[in-house]
Amino acid sequence: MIDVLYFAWVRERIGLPRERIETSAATVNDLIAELSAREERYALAFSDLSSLRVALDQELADFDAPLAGVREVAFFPPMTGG
Amino acid sequence: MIDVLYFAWVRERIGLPRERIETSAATVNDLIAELSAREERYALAFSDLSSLRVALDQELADFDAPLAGVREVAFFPPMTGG
Amino acid sequence: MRIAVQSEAFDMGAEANRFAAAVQGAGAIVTFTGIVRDSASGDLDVMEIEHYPGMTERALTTIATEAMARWSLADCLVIHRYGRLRATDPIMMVATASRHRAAAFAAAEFLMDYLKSRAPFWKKEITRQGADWVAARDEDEAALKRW
Amino acid sequence: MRIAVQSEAFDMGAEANRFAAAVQGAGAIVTFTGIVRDSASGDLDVMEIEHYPGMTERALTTIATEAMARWSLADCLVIHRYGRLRATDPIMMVATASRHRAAAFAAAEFLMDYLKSRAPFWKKEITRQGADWVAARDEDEAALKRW
Repeated sequence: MIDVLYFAWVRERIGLPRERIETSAATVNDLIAELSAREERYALAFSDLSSLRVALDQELADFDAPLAGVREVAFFPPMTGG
Repeated sequence: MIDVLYFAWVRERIGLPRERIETSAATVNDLIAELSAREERYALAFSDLSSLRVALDQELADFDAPLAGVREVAFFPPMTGG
Repeated sequence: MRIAVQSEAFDMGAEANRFAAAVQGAGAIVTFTGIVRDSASGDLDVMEIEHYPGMTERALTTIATEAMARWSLADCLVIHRYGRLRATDPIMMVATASRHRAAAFAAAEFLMDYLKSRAPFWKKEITRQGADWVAARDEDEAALKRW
Repeated sequence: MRIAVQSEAFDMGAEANRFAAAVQGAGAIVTFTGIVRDSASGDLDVMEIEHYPGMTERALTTIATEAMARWSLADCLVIHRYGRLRATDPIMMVATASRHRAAAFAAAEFLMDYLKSRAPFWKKEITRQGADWVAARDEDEAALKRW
Protein backbone atom coordinates (compact mmCIF):
# COMPACT_ATOMS: atom_id res chain seq x y z
CA MET A 1 0.00 0.00 0.00
CA ILE A 2 1.26 3.38 -0.97
CA ASP A 3 -0.13 6.92 -0.54
CA VAL A 4 -0.26 8.84 -3.81
CA LEU A 5 -0.69 12.63 -3.59
CA TYR A 6 -1.53 15.09 -6.36
CA PHE A 7 -1.05 18.85 -6.32
CA ALA A 8 -2.03 21.89 -8.42
CA TRP A 9 -3.32 21.03 -11.91
CA VAL A 10 -2.40 17.36 -11.48
CA ARG A 11 -4.84 17.24 -8.58
CA GLU A 12 -7.46 19.04 -10.63
CA ARG A 13 -7.10 16.73 -13.65
CA ILE A 14 -7.19 13.56 -11.62
CA GLY A 15 -9.94 14.95 -9.47
CA LEU A 16 -8.69 14.07 -6.03
CA PRO A 17 -5.87 15.23 -3.72
CA ARG A 18 -4.71 11.78 -2.55
CA GLU A 19 -5.49 8.09 -2.67
CA ARG A 20 -4.17 4.88 -1.20
CA ILE A 21 -3.08 2.36 -3.83
CA GLU A 22 -2.26 -1.33 -3.75
CA THR A 23 0.54 -1.68 -6.27
CA SER A 24 3.54 -3.82 -7.10
CA ALA A 25 5.09 -1.16 -9.36
CA ALA A 26 8.87 -1.29 -9.07
CA THR A 27 9.57 2.30 -10.13
CA VAL A 28 7.79 5.61 -10.46
CA ASN A 29 7.54 5.03 -14.21
CA ASP A 30 5.83 1.68 -13.57
CA LEU A 31 3.36 3.33 -11.21
CA ILE A 32 2.59 6.02 -13.81
CA ALA A 33 1.96 3.33 -16.46
CA GLU A 34 -0.32 1.47 -14.08
CA LEU A 35 -2.34 4.59 -13.20
CA SER A 36 -2.52 5.78 -16.82
CA ALA A 37 -3.97 2.41 -17.87
CA ARG A 38 -6.75 2.80 -15.33
CA GLU A 39 -8.66 5.77 -16.60
CA GLU A 40 -8.46 8.59 -19.12
CA ARG A 41 -8.05 11.31 -16.48
CA TYR A 42 -4.84 9.67 -15.24
CA ALA A 43 -3.54 9.19 -18.79
CA LEU A 44 -4.22 12.89 -19.40
CA ALA A 45 -2.51 14.04 -16.20
CA PHE A 46 0.58 11.94 -16.96
CA SER A 47 0.72 12.57 -20.72
CA ASP A 48 3.71 14.95 -20.57
CA LEU A 49 6.27 13.94 -17.97
CA SER A 50 8.50 16.93 -18.77
CA SER A 51 5.85 19.12 -17.12
CA LEU A 52 5.68 16.91 -14.01
CA ARG A 53 7.78 16.45 -10.91
CA VAL A 54 7.71 13.58 -8.44
CA ALA A 55 8.62 13.37 -4.76
CA LEU A 56 9.17 10.13 -2.84
CA ASP A 57 8.58 10.44 0.89
CA GLN A 58 8.73 14.23 0.48
CA GLU A 59 12.06 14.36 -1.38
CA LEU A 60 12.29 15.20 -5.09
CA ALA A 61 13.14 12.10 -7.15
CA ASP A 62 13.56 10.90 -10.73
CA PHE A 63 10.90 8.99 -12.63
CA ASP A 64 13.11 5.89 -12.77
CA ALA A 65 13.56 5.84 -8.99
CA PRO A 66 12.61 2.56 -7.28
CA LEU A 67 9.53 2.48 -5.05
CA ALA A 68 10.78 -0.18 -2.65
CA GLY A 69 10.16 1.01 0.92
CA VAL A 70 8.47 4.23 -0.21
CA ARG A 71 5.29 5.16 1.67
CA GLU A 72 4.31 8.42 -0.03
CA VAL A 73 4.53 9.38 -3.71
CA ALA A 74 3.53 12.87 -4.84
CA PHE A 75 3.01 14.17 -8.37
CA PHE A 76 2.91 17.89 -9.19
CA PRO A 77 3.95 20.51 -11.76
CA PRO A 78 7.22 22.50 -11.45
CA MET A 79 7.09 24.66 -8.34
CA THR A 80 6.15 28.33 -8.56
CA GLY A 81 6.61 29.66 -5.03
CA GLY A 82 8.51 32.74 -3.94
CA MET B 1 40.33 82.25 -4.13
CA ILE B 2 39.47 78.64 -3.57
CA ASP B 3 37.82 76.80 -0.67
CA VAL B 4 39.85 73.83 0.53
CA LEU B 5 38.07 71.25 2.71
CA TYR B 6 39.58 68.45 4.77
CA PHE B 7 37.79 65.39 6.15
CA ALA B 8 38.48 62.52 8.57
CA TRP B 9 42.17 62.09 9.47
CA VAL B 10 43.23 64.66 6.88
CA ARG B 11 41.20 67.22 8.82
CA GLU B 12 42.71 66.04 12.09
CA ARG B 13 46.32 66.21 10.82
CA ILE B 14 45.94 69.62 9.26
CA GLY B 15 43.98 70.81 12.24
CA LEU B 16 41.09 72.55 10.52
CA PRO B 17 38.04 71.54 8.49
CA ARG B 18 38.30 74.20 5.78
CA GLU B 19 40.19 77.27 4.70
CA ARG B 20 40.08 79.82 1.91
CA ILE B 21 43.28 80.00 -0.11
CA GLU B 22 44.68 82.46 -2.59
CA THR B 23 46.51 80.28 -5.09
CA SER B 24 47.60 80.18 -8.69
CA ALA B 25 48.13 76.41 -8.67
CA ALA B 26 47.21 74.96 -12.07
CA THR B 27 46.44 71.41 -10.91
CA VAL B 28 45.59 69.54 -7.73
CA ASN B 29 49.19 68.30 -7.60
CA ASP B 30 50.43 71.90 -7.74
CA LEU B 31 48.09 72.85 -4.89
CA ILE B 32 49.35 69.93 -2.81
CA ALA B 33 52.96 70.99 -3.42
CA GLU B 34 52.13 74.55 -2.42
CA LEU B 35 50.36 73.49 0.79
CA SER B 36 53.05 70.93 1.71
CA ALA B 37 55.72 73.64 1.39
CA ARG B 38 53.84 75.81 3.90
CA GLU B 39 54.00 73.80 7.08
CA GLU B 40 54.97 70.40 8.39
CA ARG B 41 51.36 69.39 9.20
CA TYR B 42 50.40 69.78 5.52
CA ALA B 43 53.45 67.87 4.33
CA LEU B 44 52.49 65.08 6.73
CA ALA B 45 48.86 64.97 5.63
CA PHE B 46 49.87 64.83 1.95
CA SER B 47 52.87 62.50 2.34
CA ASP B 48 51.13 59.45 0.84
CA LEU B 49 48.80 60.33 -2.01
CA SER B 50 47.77 56.69 -2.49
CA SER B 51 45.85 56.99 0.81
CA LEU B 52 44.13 60.21 -0.26
CA ARG B 53 41.22 61.11 -2.51
CA VAL B 54 40.33 64.49 -3.94
CA ALA B 55 37.02 66.01 -5.03
CA LEU B 56 36.65 69.14 -7.17
CA ASP B 57 33.35 70.94 -6.69
CA GLN B 58 32.01 67.80 -5.00
CA GLU B 59 32.96 65.33 -7.75
CA LEU B 60 35.81 62.82 -7.34
CA ALA B 61 38.80 63.81 -9.47
CA ASP B 62 42.41 62.83 -10.23
CA PHE B 63 45.42 64.55 -8.73
CA ASP B 64 46.50 65.86 -12.12
CA ALA B 65 43.11 67.50 -12.75
CA PRO B 66 43.24 71.25 -13.57
CA LEU B 67 41.90 73.73 -11.02
CA ALA B 68 40.71 76.34 -13.54
CA GLY B 69 37.19 77.39 -12.60
CA VAL B 70 37.09 75.18 -9.51
CA ARG B 71 35.63 76.78 -6.39
CA GLU B 72 35.87 73.93 -3.86
CA VAL B 73 38.63 71.34 -3.42
CA ALA B 74 38.26 68.59 -0.81
CA PHE B 75 40.88 66.16 0.46
CA PHE B 76 39.99 63.01 2.36
CA PRO B 77 40.89 59.34 2.84
CA PRO B 78 39.13 56.52 0.92
CA MET B 79 35.47 56.41 1.90
CA THR B 80 34.23 53.93 4.50
CA GLY B 81 30.47 54.38 4.56
CA GLY B 82 27.83 51.70 4.32
CA MET C 1 17.03 30.05 11.96
CA ARG C 2 13.26 30.23 11.64
CA ILE C 3 11.00 28.70 8.98
CA ALA C 4 7.32 29.66 8.94
CA VAL C 5 4.74 28.28 6.51
CA GLN C 6 1.48 30.02 7.27
CA SER C 7 -1.82 31.18 5.83
CA GLU C 8 -1.86 34.31 8.03
CA ALA C 9 -0.61 37.64 6.69
CA PHE C 10 2.69 38.87 8.08
CA ASP C 11 4.12 42.35 8.62
CA MET C 12 7.33 42.55 6.65
CA GLY C 13 8.73 45.50 8.62
CA ALA C 14 7.88 43.97 12.00
CA GLU C 15 9.44 40.65 10.94
CA ALA C 16 12.57 42.44 9.72
CA ASN C 17 12.89 44.33 13.01
CA ARG C 18 12.32 41.20 15.09
CA PHE C 19 14.94 39.35 13.04
CA ALA C 20 17.46 42.20 13.41
CA ALA C 21 16.86 42.52 17.15
CA ALA C 22 17.67 38.85 17.77
CA VAL C 23 20.87 38.78 15.73
CA GLN C 24 24.29 38.89 17.43
CA GLY C 25 27.40 40.41 15.88
CA ALA C 26 26.06 40.94 12.36
CA GLY C 27 26.98 44.00 10.32
CA ALA C 28 24.71 43.23 7.37
CA ILE C 29 21.06 42.28 7.06
CA VAL C 30 19.39 41.54 3.73
CA THR C 31 15.68 40.97 3.29
CA PHE C 32 13.76 39.89 0.23
CA THR C 33 9.99 40.22 0.10
CA GLY C 34 7.82 38.77 -2.66
CA ILE C 35 4.62 40.69 -3.36
CA VAL C 36 1.52 39.55 -5.25
CA ARG C 37 1.56 41.42 -8.57
CA ASP C 38 -1.63 42.09 -10.43
CA SER C 39 -2.33 39.88 -13.49
CA ALA C 40 -1.15 41.04 -16.93
CA SER C 41 -4.63 42.34 -17.66
CA GLY C 42 -4.86 44.11 -14.29
CA ASP C 43 -7.86 42.23 -12.96
CA LEU C 44 -6.42 39.81 -10.43
CA ASP C 45 -9.10 38.82 -7.97
CA VAL C 46 -7.25 36.24 -5.91
CA MET C 47 -3.81 34.61 -5.95
CA GLU C 48 -4.25 31.13 -4.50
CA ILE C 49 -1.16 29.39 -3.19
CA GLU C 50 -1.20 25.63 -2.71
CA HIS C 51 1.58 23.78 -0.97
CA TYR C 52 2.57 20.28 0.17
CA PRO C 53 2.37 20.28 3.97
CA GLY C 54 5.28 18.37 5.43
CA MET C 55 7.47 18.47 2.34
CA THR C 56 7.34 22.28 2.30
CA GLU C 57 8.84 22.61 5.79
CA ARG C 58 11.44 19.93 5.02
CA ALA C 59 12.52 21.56 1.78
CA LEU C 60 12.76 25.03 3.34
CA THR C 61 14.69 23.70 6.33
CA THR C 62 17.16 21.91 4.06
CA ILE C 63 17.72 25.03 1.95
CA ALA C 64 18.07 27.34 4.98
CA THR C 65 20.43 24.94 6.76
CA GLU C 66 22.66 24.85 3.70
CA ALA C 67 22.67 28.66 3.45
CA MET C 68 23.57 29.01 7.16
CA ALA C 69 26.57 26.70 6.76
CA ARG C 70 27.76 27.85 3.36
CA TRP C 71 27.88 31.57 4.24
CA SER C 72 28.44 31.27 8.03
CA LEU C 73 25.32 33.30 8.58
CA ALA C 74 24.54 34.79 11.98
CA ASP C 75 20.90 33.91 11.30
CA CYS C 76 18.31 33.41 8.60
CA LEU C 77 14.53 33.54 8.30
CA VAL C 78 12.05 32.19 5.76
CA ILE C 79 8.31 32.98 5.85
CA HIS C 80 5.98 31.76 3.10
CA ARG C 81 2.21 32.10 2.97
CA TYR C 82 -0.30 29.77 1.38
CA GLY C 83 -4.03 30.18 0.75
CA ARG C 84 -5.84 33.13 -0.78
CA LEU C 85 -3.92 36.37 -1.32
CA ARG C 86 -4.70 39.63 -3.13
CA ALA C 87 -2.63 42.02 -5.24
CA THR C 88 0.02 43.88 -3.18
CA ASP C 89 -0.10 41.30 -0.34
CA PRO C 90 3.34 40.04 0.71
CA ILE C 91 3.63 36.35 -0.28
CA MET C 92 6.88 35.51 1.40
CA MET C 93 10.12 36.89 2.76
CA VAL C 94 13.61 35.76 3.54
CA ALA C 95 16.13 37.53 5.76
CA THR C 96 19.83 36.83 6.21
CA ALA C 97 22.38 38.27 8.63
CA SER C 98 26.15 38.09 8.38
CA ARG C 99 29.32 40.01 9.30
CA HIS C 100 29.83 41.54 5.88
CA ARG C 101 27.38 42.28 3.08
CA ALA C 102 28.58 39.87 0.39
CA ALA C 103 27.55 36.79 2.40
CA ALA C 104 24.13 38.20 3.35
CA PHE C 105 23.36 39.07 -0.29
CA ALA C 106 24.60 35.77 -1.71
CA ALA C 107 22.74 33.71 0.89
CA ALA C 108 19.47 35.61 0.31
CA GLU C 109 19.71 35.04 -3.44
CA PHE C 110 20.55 31.38 -2.91
CA LEU C 111 17.53 30.97 -0.60
CA MET C 112 15.25 32.60 -3.16
CA ASP C 113 16.59 30.59 -6.10
CA TYR C 114 16.14 27.28 -4.28
CA LEU C 115 12.84 28.22 -2.71
CA LYS C 116 11.44 29.15 -6.16
CA SER C 117 12.26 25.85 -7.82
CA ARG C 118 12.59 23.37 -4.97
CA ALA C 119 9.98 24.22 -2.36
CA PRO C 120 6.55 22.75 -3.19
CA PHE C 121 4.37 25.83 -3.69
CA TRP C 122 2.09 26.44 -6.67
CA LYS C 123 0.41 29.72 -7.56
CA LYS C 124 -2.94 30.07 -9.27
CA GLU C 125 -4.21 33.40 -10.57
CA ILE C 126 -7.95 33.90 -10.39
CA THR C 127 -9.24 36.75 -12.56
CA ARG C 128 -12.57 37.62 -14.16
CA GLN C 129 -11.41 35.53 -17.15
CA GLY C 130 -11.00 32.43 -15.03
CA ALA C 131 -8.31 30.58 -13.10
CA ASP C 132 -4.79 29.84 -14.34
CA TRP C 133 -1.88 28.04 -12.75
CA VAL C 134 1.21 30.22 -12.97
CA ALA C 135 3.82 28.56 -15.21
CA ALA C 136 7.34 27.97 -13.93
CA ARG C 137 9.91 30.21 -15.63
CA ASP C 138 12.88 28.55 -17.35
CA GLU C 139 15.16 31.26 -15.96
CA ASP C 140 14.21 30.26 -12.40
CA GLU C 141 15.41 26.70 -13.00
CA ALA C 142 18.51 28.05 -14.78
CA ALA C 143 19.30 30.30 -11.78
CA LEU C 144 20.13 27.21 -9.69
CA LYS C 145 23.18 26.47 -11.84
CA ARG C 146 25.15 29.37 -10.38
CA TRP C 147 25.38 27.88 -6.89
CA MET D 1 13.40 57.58 -5.25
CA ARG D 2 14.34 58.96 -1.83
CA ILE D 3 17.77 59.86 -0.47
CA ALA D 4 18.07 60.72 3.22
CA VAL D 5 21.30 61.75 4.95
CA GLN D 6 20.48 62.24 8.60
CA SER D 7 21.86 62.14 12.13
CA GLU D 8 18.56 60.83 13.57
CA ALA D 9 18.03 57.12 14.13
CA PHE D 10 15.64 55.37 11.75
CA ASP D 11 13.37 52.35 12.15
CA MET D 12 14.40 49.83 9.51
CA GLY D 13 11.09 47.93 9.60
CA ALA D 14 8.98 51.06 9.44
CA GLU D 15 11.07 52.41 6.55
CA ALA D 16 10.77 49.08 4.70
CA ASN D 17 6.98 49.08 5.16
CA ARG D 18 6.65 52.70 4.07
CA PHE D 19 8.76 51.97 0.99
CA ALA D 20 6.70 48.87 0.11
CA ALA D 21 3.39 50.68 0.61
CA ALA D 22 4.32 53.41 -1.88
CA VAL D 23 5.52 51.06 -4.63
CA GLN D 24 3.33 50.28 -7.65
CA GLY D 25 3.46 47.03 -9.57
CA ALA D 26 6.55 45.54 -7.96
CA GLY D 27 6.81 41.82 -7.22
CA ALA D 28 10.16 41.99 -5.45
CA ILE D 29 11.55 44.18 -2.67
CA VAL D 30 15.12 43.87 -1.40
CA THR D 31 16.46 45.74 1.61
CA PHE D 32 19.97 45.96 2.93
CA THR D 33 20.67 47.32 6.40
CA GLY D 34 24.14 48.05 7.74
CA ILE D 35 24.52 47.67 11.49
CA VAL D 36 27.27 49.01 13.78
CA ARG D 37 29.33 45.98 14.81
CA ASP D 38 31.29 46.01 18.02
CA SER D 39 35.08 46.54 17.72
CA ALA D 40 37.36 43.50 17.40
CA SER D 41 38.10 43.72 21.13
CA GLY D 42 34.41 44.10 22.02
CA ASP D 43 34.65 47.47 23.67
CA LEU D 44 33.22 49.87 21.11
CA ASP D 45 32.02 52.98 22.87
CA VAL D 46 30.96 55.10 19.89
CA MET D 47 31.08 54.81 16.11
CA GLU D 48 31.43 58.33 14.75
CA ILE D 49 30.45 58.91 11.15
CA GLU D 50 31.68 62.02 9.37
CA HIS D 51 30.44 63.03 5.94
CA TYR D 52 30.79 65.80 3.35
CA PRO D 53 27.50 67.70 3.32
CA GLY D 54 26.50 68.54 -0.20
CA MET D 55 28.76 66.03 -1.94
CA THR D 56 27.14 63.16 0.01
CA GLU D 57 23.64 63.91 -1.32
CA ARG D 58 25.01 64.45 -4.85
CA ALA D 59 26.94 61.17 -4.84
CA LEU D 60 24.00 59.17 -3.47
CA THR D 61 21.59 60.76 -5.95
CA THR D 62 23.91 59.94 -8.85
CA ILE D 63 24.27 56.32 -7.73
CA ALA D 64 20.54 55.84 -7.10
CA THR D 65 19.57 57.48 -10.40
CA GLU D 66 21.89 55.11 -12.24
CA ALA D 67 20.42 52.08 -10.41
CA MET D 68 16.84 53.18 -11.22
CA ALA D 69 17.63 53.42 -14.94
CA ARG D 70 19.89 50.40 -15.26
CA TRP D 71 17.46 47.96 -13.62
CA SER D 72 14.18 49.73 -14.48
CA LEU D 73 13.38 49.85 -10.78
CA ALA D 74 9.89 50.67 -9.57
CA ASP D 75 11.56 52.63 -6.74
CA CYS D 76 14.64 52.87 -4.58
CA LEU D 77 15.56 54.30 -1.19
CA VAL D 78 18.86 55.20 0.47
CA ILE D 79 19.13 56.29 4.11
CA HIS D 80 22.52 56.95 5.71
CA ARG D 81 23.20 58.29 9.17
CA TYR D 82 26.10 60.41 10.36
CA GLY D 83 27.16 61.45 13.84
CA ARG D 84 27.58 59.29 16.92
CA LEU D 85 26.26 55.71 16.82
CA ARG D 86 26.54 52.72 19.16
CA ALA D 87 26.96 48.98 18.59
CA THR D 88 23.82 47.38 17.06
CA ASP D 89 22.49 50.75 15.78
CA PRO D 90 21.47 50.69 12.11
CA ILE D 91 23.91 52.89 10.14
CA MET D 92 22.19 52.88 6.79
CA MET D 93 19.79 51.03 4.57
CA VAL D 94 18.94 50.73 0.91
CA ALA D 95 15.73 49.33 -0.56
CA THR D 96 14.94 48.45 -4.16
CA ALA D 97 11.70 47.38 -5.83
CA SER D 98 11.27 45.74 -9.22
CA ARG D 99 9.02 43.34 -11.13
CA HIS D 100 11.26 40.31 -10.66
CA ARG D 101 13.82 39.49 -8.02
CA ALA D 102 17.04 39.51 -10.09
CA ALA D 103 16.83 43.26 -10.75
CA ALA D 104 16.03 44.14 -7.13
CA PHE D 105 18.99 42.09 -5.85
CA ALA D 106 21.46 43.38 -8.45
CA ALA D 107 20.42 47.00 -7.92
CA ALA D 108 20.73 46.71 -4.13
CA GLU D 109 24.22 45.24 -4.42
CA PHE D 110 25.22 47.91 -6.94
CA LEU D 111 23.93 50.66 -4.61
CA MET D 112 25.90 49.19 -1.71
CA ASP D 113 29.11 48.74 -3.67
CA TYR D 114 29.06 52.32 -4.97
CA LEU D 115 27.89 53.81 -1.70
CA LYS D 116 30.77 52.07 0.15
CA SER D 117 33.52 53.44 -2.05
CA ARG D 118 32.06 56.56 -3.70
CA ALA D 119 29.87 58.29 -1.12
CA PRO D 120 31.90 60.54 1.21
CA PHE D 121 31.40 58.93 4.62
CA TRP D 122 34.17 58.04 7.06
CA LYS D 123 33.84 55.90 10.15
CA LYS D 124 35.82 56.30 13.36
CA GLU D 125 35.73 53.70 16.12
CA ILE D 126 36.07 55.05 19.63
CA THR D 127 36.98 52.43 22.22
CA ARG D 128 38.61 52.48 25.65
CA GLN D 129 41.93 52.13 23.77
CA GLY D 130 41.37 55.31 21.81
CA ALA D 131 39.98 56.46 18.48
CA ASP D 132 40.71 54.87 15.11
CA TRP D 133 39.55 55.72 11.61
CA VAL D 134 38.22 52.57 9.96
CA ALA D 135 40.42 51.62 7.00
CA ALA D 136 38.89 51.08 3.57
CA ARG D 137 38.90 47.44 2.48
CA ASP D 138 40.58 46.55 -0.81
CA GLU D 139 37.73 44.17 -1.60
CA ASP D 140 35.23 47.04 -1.43
CA GLU D 141 37.10 48.92 -4.14
CA ALA D 142 37.48 45.67 -6.12
CA ALA D 143 33.71 45.03 -5.90
CA LEU D 144 33.07 48.02 -8.20
CA LYS D 145 34.71 46.20 -11.11
CA ARG D 146 31.79 43.84 -11.53
CA TRP D 147 29.33 46.52 -12.60
